[in-house]
Amino acid sequence: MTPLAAAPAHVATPGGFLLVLAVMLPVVAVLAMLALGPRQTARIALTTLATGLGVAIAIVVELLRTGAALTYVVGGWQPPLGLALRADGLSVAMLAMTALVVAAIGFFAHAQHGLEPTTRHGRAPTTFWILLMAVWSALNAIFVGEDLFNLYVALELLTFAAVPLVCLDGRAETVAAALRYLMFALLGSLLYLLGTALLYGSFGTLDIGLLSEASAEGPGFSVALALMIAGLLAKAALFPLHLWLPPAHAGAPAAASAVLSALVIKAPFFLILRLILDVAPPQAAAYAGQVLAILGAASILFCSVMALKQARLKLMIAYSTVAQIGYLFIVFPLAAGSETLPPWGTIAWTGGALQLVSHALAKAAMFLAAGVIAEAFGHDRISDLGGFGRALPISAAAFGLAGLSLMGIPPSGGFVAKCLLLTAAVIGGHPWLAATILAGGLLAGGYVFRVVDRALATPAIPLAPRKPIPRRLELAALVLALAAVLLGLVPLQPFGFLQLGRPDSLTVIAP
Amino acid sequence: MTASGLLLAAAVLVPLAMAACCLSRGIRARAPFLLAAAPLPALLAAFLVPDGTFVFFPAPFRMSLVLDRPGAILLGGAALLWSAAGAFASPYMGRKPATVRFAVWWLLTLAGSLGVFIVGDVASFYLVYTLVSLAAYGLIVHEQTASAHRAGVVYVVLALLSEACLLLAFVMLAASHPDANPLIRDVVATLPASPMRDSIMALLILGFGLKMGLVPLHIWLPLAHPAAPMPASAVLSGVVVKAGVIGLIRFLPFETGVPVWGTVLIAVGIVTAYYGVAIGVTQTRAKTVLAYSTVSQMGLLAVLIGTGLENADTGATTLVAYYAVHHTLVKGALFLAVGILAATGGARLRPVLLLTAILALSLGGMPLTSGALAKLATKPMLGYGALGYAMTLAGVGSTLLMLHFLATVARDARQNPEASAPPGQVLPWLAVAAASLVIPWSLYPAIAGETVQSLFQAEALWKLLWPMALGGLAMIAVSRLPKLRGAIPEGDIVVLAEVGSPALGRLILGIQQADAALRRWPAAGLSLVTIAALLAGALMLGA
Amino acid sequence: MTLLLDLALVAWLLALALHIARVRDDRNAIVAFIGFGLLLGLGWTRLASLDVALTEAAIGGGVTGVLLLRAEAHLRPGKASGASVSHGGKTLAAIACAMVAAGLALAVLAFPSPAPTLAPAAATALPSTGLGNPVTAVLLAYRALDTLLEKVVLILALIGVWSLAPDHLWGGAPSLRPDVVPEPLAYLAQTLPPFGVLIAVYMFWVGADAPGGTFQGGTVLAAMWLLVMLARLRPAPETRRRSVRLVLIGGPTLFLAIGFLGFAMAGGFLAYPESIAKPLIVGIEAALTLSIAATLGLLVAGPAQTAPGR
Amino acid sequence: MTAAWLGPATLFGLCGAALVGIGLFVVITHPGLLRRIVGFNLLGAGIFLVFGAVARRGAGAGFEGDPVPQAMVITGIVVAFSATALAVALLQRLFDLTGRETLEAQPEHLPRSEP
Repeated sequence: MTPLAAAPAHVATPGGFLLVLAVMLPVVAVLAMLALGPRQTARIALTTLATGLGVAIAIVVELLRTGAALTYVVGGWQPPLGLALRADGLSVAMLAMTALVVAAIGFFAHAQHGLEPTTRHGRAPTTFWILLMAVWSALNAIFVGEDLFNLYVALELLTFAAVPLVCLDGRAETVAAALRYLMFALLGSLLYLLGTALLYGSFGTLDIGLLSEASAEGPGFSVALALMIAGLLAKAALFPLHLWLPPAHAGAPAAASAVLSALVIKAPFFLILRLILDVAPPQAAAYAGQVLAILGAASILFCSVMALKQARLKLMIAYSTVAQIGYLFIVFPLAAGSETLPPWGTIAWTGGALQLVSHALAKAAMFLAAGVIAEAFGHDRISDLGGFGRALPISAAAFGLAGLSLMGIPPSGGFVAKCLLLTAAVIGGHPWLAATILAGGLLAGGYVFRVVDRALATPAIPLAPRKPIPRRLELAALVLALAAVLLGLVPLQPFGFLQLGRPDSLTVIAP
Repeated sequence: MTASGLLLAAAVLVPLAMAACCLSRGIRARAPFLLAAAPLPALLAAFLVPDGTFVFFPAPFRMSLVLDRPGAILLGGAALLWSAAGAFASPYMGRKPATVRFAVWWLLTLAGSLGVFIVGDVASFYLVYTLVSLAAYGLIVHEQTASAHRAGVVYVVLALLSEACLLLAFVMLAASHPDANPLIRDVVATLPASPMRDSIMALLILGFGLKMGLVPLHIWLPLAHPAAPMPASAVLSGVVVKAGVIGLIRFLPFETGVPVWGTVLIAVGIVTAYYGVAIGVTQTRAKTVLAYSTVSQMGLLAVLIGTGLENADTGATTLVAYYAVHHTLVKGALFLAVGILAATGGARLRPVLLLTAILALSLGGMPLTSGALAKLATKPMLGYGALGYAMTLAGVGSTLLMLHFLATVARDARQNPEASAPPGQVLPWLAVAAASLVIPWSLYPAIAGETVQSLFQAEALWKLLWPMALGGLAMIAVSRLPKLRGAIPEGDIVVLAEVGSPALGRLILGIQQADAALRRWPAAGLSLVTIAALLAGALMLGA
Repeated sequence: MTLLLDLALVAWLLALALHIARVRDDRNAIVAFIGFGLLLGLGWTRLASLDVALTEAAIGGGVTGVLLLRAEAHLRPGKASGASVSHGGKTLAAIACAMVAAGLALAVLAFPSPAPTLAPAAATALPSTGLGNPVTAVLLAYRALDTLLEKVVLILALIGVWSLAPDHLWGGAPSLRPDVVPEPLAYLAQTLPPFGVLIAVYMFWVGADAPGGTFQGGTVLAAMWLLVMLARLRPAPETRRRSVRLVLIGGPTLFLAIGFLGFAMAGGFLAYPESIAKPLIVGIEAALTLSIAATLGLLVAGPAQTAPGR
Repeated sequence: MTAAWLGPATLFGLCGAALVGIGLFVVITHPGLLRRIVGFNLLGAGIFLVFGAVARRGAGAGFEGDPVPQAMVITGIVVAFSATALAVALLQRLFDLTGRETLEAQPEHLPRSEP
């Protein structure tokens, strides 16, 4: 391969600098928070949330305006020597989703910190804001990164920001959960790094665009991809690699749980998607997709049953996350595409993306609602929550609406997603996947209704909050849940936005 | 958009808007009074909007509304019962804080249950069908008793199962269609030629049959209907089960017919009709008896639908709707009657009992009642062969079951103190009872194609009377068997299902143990390496 | 001859790794690991990579070693009571790990020849950075975004470590508490730092053109600081102090600021105008060296253990 | 041929592969968390050696190695150190709170006691 090929792999687009802003803005916030100290932290965070949301909107507008992917070549150094950032329709959807969810969670966290005026500039709130910003930066970097090593650094940044979130309250079991999370994520990162070493050794580049054009041969390539995907699976907590997720996501403070469950685990999935779709040769991708789909289906069934049996609300939601992640992995065989239809033209592609986004919204809403419940009653044992619907009607409604999306009940984004996936399974002749999707929906119905049933109950002694819960604390969850429901208005067909910036011919991925 | 279109849309949107208004504190206090008014747009639409009206709401709603003959008949009856039951509910439920919640669930269920009669596209049908299914849960568990709780759980499990079957069926139906959300009539036209025809038919019958309560999927019905407050029981048993009926009417290809599946429906229907009676006579609670009667009546409807499907008879749908609206009004009135009888005693008891008896025997086909009209109207369709006799025999069963019901309510009311139900409850009841007579009579000529005079002929009367007499004899025989009473628990074979729960518990325990084992660090580490190896193998295979 | 030397080195490395895997005592394993790190540094020189060799020796062996030894001393009172993996499980794991190693070896042997490389591209672009050391050029110019994000990673790790302090101690000072300061340590701490600082400055300064650079220099500085703190010559600073925080973020902030200036001056983020590329990069390196030293030192020092003064 | 085949690049690459195997084994099977952290470092060292082999093979243009993977290793070492520091801090905190230095046999499934 000639370095600095005549035709550059990436051509910067005018709006590309927005991607730099999306990645770097939260970093600026982190540095400013450290420089200005705890008293200014919340203010900096809120400003950044607003600005970042603006950047995300600008990126969406720019993508829609140009109809092509946004690209930026950092420092003007063309890959393979340098780094490029690129955002196509899917990436932009992820960026926008992240900005929305982070903003809602920030709003919630600000309201919650306000409840304890004595500690609002203390350790946990200050650290939370810094970590939230870092998570955001890392997520954006992952969604726009084009270089696999750059993505490794971003993944590590994500891990290092996510792990301390788990043990913000400092209880022993959350420290244990954080440690377990860190160690398993580290194992995953190292496998991923090993894969990049092999890829670089084989191709002399880690740029995804250049790799997809390279002739993929030799055992090194397969071993490298397998290691990277396996490493990412460990971070995505797909069954049976979910050992760390339930204690970590259930133990973290509500706002942190929402970030972790809604956003953080989506990043490794997104990278797996890119590896399978953009790097692996189609036939190999098809076989690997089968393996991933089997794990995904197992995840759906197994962890839904586990969710059904959890005594604690947050553990139930955490297990539900593992189950819902499974849906993302059964997309691979469904969105395999064909000679005439690229994967991103299939309904399963839209379905998968929609599942990702609506799960993020719904799960964040659920964890925030659970946070309000824990804040109000001091515990989250489902059996002792009888009648919480009367005490916290908004949170109960948010939980129920988010539940609709998880169960795949109309009108909701989750329904459209599951309907599209089911259609793809029926058309593509995957009866077992169709059955799994339906069974998963049933089991989700079971665990959501367990909670809804408690919400509607009228115990002899009415449940009373131990402290007043301000309305604004409950609002974030409701807004997210409503957003998940509104996603149900997306038409039941391949969604053009998600195909923007993708090659529309098959020349790139044809064998 | 035309005025008819707006009215049709209002039928669904007004109740939904009212439910949303209950978020406001001021309106919330008046919520119970909304209940009677909420179905009025639908009632108007049923009478005023001409048959065949079609409205389409463009994206992002993509909802189309259709009013056809069967839909209009069912919509009118349902709206009437909802309105009356709503009027009945506001004094019945009183001014408790829980009443507001009840009102919200009521309005949501109402919107869904009326919606299923008028939506025209697949996705919207699924939407409103789900709405009625899930919102009804709130009505069932409203009283928060242990039995309501159990009923709610069984109901939700089966409702979700029904949803799952239907979703798959709809997806299969729409899969071959270019538009992702086609009109129901378009996809149904392609159904007979679909390569997945048999799977789709099986799923449709399973899904809608569950909602109708066809044996053996009826188990939720005798648990759920009696558990709800009285007016809710009336609409659950009277209207909500009809969501299954309209589903079958809409989604089965009556134009071309599918004889095999027609036969299946007939067989299931007959079994259900007899089974409901057989279990019903062993029950001791009036509401449960009525619920089993609903099961039995839904069996009869299934037979009618099956016959239409077998003979590719498009006219069957109107007859089915006619029979169904009779059942809607009568069953609704009967449930309300149970509520009224419970509050009535002394001298007032006799007239109330008398009207209740007339309503009850109407289900058995007493001459001059709506039941008689329904039976006579559907008779030609069934023919005079074995099927006709089987249906007549089912009528005997209905009479038996209704006599048992009358005996039960009479016994229960005997001890009541001297009192009368408040007029706020009696008037709605009387209205439904009157409607149950008037509406079938006024529709009869158009539906059956016969004059009303033909009903008074001796032959017609005899056709109705001898099964009733037989039913009476059967009642005498049954009442000699005291052991029968209470012999079978409510929900009959759900008990069998619950016997299987230890095995299920063991399975779940196994899953929990497996989870604990897999989540140990060394096991997870090994899994990770194994998955990496598997992936490498898969990738090499394809490279 | 060199092959024999390499073989011996590799054999020694593997023997040490196996020793670490099998030995019962944690302290023994950590001491072996420190030796392993130094040997590995030697190995890196055999791979003709002095930059990495210095980094590995300083961070991989040195600072990591100190960190682990301190942790071992802290944890010694409660010895492992965890359930050991069964014999069968160990065998299974051994087979799986051997499989991974074998697959990896296969992949290493199957690397294409001639090897793909970016060395020519790096060489071609080197003049426009004004630097002589290509590794520094990669780190601070070609792939500067990696380095910038990695600096954030370091800071985040420190935030994570600090967040583990109990609420009332947060913002206070960490303590590196050997109960008795050994005589030689105190002596070293008094005499070594001036030389260490000199070496660090030299390393950072030559880093632009010869092996060495910010990491190596920063690590040496950090080591000197740790020595001083360990010998109790100077206490560890309170983590809430603004000066500490400013030093921590100084490097990354300058890096980021010059990166953003690139928009105005060089037509893009993290681009340097060719004429002043070298001074800019050396300036960033200087600030980064200090920040890295502070971060590494505080990472080893751990979370606050005394309450912040009022 | 053999000399080229067994040059330092390949030799240390294979050494890296073996170190990855050993490190992985320690990480998966050792119950002690501190040792597990050491195992991670062994695993990382192995990976970096593979990078080093790649870099050495890529010698050219007057450089004795490809500077890009060398720079990646330097970045990687710093990240690995950060990870070690965070893990050690978590471990010490866990030990301070519970007196344990293992994660197994934790009653996570049981409802937690209320503060």
